[in-house]
Amino acid sequence: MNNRFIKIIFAIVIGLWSATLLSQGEGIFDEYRDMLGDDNPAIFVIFDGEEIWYAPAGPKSASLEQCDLGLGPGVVEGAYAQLPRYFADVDRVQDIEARLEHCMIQLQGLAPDEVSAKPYSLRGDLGTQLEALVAWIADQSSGLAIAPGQAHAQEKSAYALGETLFYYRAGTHDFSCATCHEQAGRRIRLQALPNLTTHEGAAAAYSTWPAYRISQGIVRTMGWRMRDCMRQQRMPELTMGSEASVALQTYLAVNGAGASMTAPGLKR
Amino acid sequence: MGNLDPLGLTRRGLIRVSGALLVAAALPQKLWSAALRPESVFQTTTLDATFEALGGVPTISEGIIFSAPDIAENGAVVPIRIEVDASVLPGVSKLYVIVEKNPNPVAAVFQVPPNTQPYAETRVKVAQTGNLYAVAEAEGELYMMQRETKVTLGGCGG
Amino acid sequence: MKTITLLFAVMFSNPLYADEVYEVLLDSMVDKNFVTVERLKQDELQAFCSKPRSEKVDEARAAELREAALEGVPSPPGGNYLGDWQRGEKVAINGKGLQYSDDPNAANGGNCYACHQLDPAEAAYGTLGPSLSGYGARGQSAAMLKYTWTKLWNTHAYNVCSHMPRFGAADILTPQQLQDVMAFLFDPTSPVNRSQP
Amino acid sequence: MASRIRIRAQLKGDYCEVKALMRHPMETGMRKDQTGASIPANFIEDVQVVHGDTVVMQAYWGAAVSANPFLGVRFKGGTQGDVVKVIWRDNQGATGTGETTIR
Repeated sequence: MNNRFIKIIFAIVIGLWSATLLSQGEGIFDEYRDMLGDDNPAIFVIFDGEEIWYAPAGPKSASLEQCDLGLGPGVVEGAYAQLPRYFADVDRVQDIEARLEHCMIQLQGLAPDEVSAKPYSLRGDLGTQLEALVAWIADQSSGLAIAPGQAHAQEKSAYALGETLFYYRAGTHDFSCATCHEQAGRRIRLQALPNLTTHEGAAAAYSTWPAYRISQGIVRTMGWRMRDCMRQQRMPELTMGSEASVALQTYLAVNGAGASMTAPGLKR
Repeated sequence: MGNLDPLGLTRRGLIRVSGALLVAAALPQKLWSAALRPESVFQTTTLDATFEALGGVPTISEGIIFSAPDIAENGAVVPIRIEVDASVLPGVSKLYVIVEKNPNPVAAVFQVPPNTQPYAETRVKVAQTGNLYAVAEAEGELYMMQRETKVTLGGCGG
Repeated sequence: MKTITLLFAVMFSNPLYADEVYEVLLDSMVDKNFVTVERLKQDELQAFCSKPRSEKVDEARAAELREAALEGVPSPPGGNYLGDWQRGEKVAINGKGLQYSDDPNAANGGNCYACHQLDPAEAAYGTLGPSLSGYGARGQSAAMLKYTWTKLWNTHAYNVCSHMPRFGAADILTPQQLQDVMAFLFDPTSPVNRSQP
Repeated sequence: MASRIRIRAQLKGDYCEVKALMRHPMETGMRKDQTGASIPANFIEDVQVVHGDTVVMQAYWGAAVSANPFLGVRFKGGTQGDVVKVIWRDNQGATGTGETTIR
């Protein structure tokens, strides 16, 4: 009798062990990531972003040096880590892209639809100016703790809205962000999915965007990440810097607050 | 195999090529290299045709330490590293990176001058799961090592 | 850009509140190709299930939704549950369909591999859903066929607020595609039912 | 235009290891852009690593080398402070150069 008993225990142990292995999708690509090493082509995009920041442009042929990213006009170091945050001059919570668009319109005199005409690179592009700017600005917060604004009432309501959006199920497939990002150790195919409702999961995700995507050869921003996830959820197109996009990013930033920014990262 | 010169040209081509090498030494590096790109090697579309263009089917050699990930997160960027143990396989003058199931299997050719280690590291596109080959040419003979890399459909599959 | 300043304590299932979220989404999204903002409007089930998995639901309401889902499930064309497993495998692998980046005229995929293990030899499978390897071992009793068909058609007929799409009820897959997926699961010769690699 | 090659050259034991990262799209010519128009082939065809005035590596590449390509090379005879250059030429005739000193 008891060797049958042992066989059962053995089967359970194997079951548990393989279950944990199966659910830890991350380990599968360790060898691949090690061989890639730390040579991240984002370095080139960071150089470009810096050049664009200082280059006069637009009808007013002004640079972006007077742009206030939240720490005062022209202060870039550490600014990304404290976004999204409330800006009194526009009476709204903004992410990096919404804020840069604002500066391009105010300081450089560019028309709103001109600035937002092509927010993200399309297949075959080498990267937009906004993506390069965000890459450099995020790099200027590398190593600093994520600390989004949460003092202002609108910052709190952005978080609350972001959390509700996170669970909002709609569209042909009834998906929400939570469908894929609410549990630990899960993956889609071999793509590990951070649990964004926890500090570790949100920190792992929020701290590594913007990121160079090896599959596209382009640095992609967190705003793009929100939009592309919505696309795969079978939702309509999420507008860059929109209230829903900013709220979702606020939800992630607050959940991940305290962790160090390590962007631009390197992603599939 | 012996009479085929390293660039896979005919014997007559060999004389013309070695002549070019002498002249080339005086040219600025850029022009010199353009003249000598082994175009035929990059045109082949099957593994057999590729080995033929190289000069024959290489023999397996343990001297070639060929590193490639068992599974690649994305086929667009697959890191590979070729390191030849000169004590086992001396006199390597050329290294090839071959991706069997790519439209054109030869991804890269490395001409290794005498004072340079028989070593090369780069990143290649792998169209689909399949074999990768590191081929080394030493004293007119061809050797190889093979690795299989699995390329998966990444992301949400859409 | 309307500013929502009234939101403080969040009540997930507060219908009034849900409308404001809908307004923000309408403000924040635009139609793209064949996908319109119409998709943002929640039906009763979506609104009811827009909550963390851990949050308990109003059982009575859940029972009503389960009943309604069950009632809506048609029997398969010609009464046969099983189609062609080779076609079913393609449906399981295909992750496209109904995204604004997809061709609206192409057949939709089921993307089953995104969340489930199926053919044990295929390493690129997801773990959001349970493994379905060896599903055929459950046998092809009328009850088992009906359960699986119903589960695929509208998972909420059994498990209200499951995160699997309503492949039949939401017109993602055609009845024929669903018969093929059923074959892929049940047919003994299907790779799903091969022994472990 | 910001520098298009990032090079690191480090002495390691009896050889110098050069790691170069080059900014280039490496288009195969088989891809289509968003509007469906095909993107013309544009890839680095040859790369040289030059130490002083000797070529320490001559590489010929096809379109299957990844975008923003990486090259790792090891050669003997380099000493600290020597100049190491990397030069590439692509199928459209564009060139890129970069240099560093051995650490």
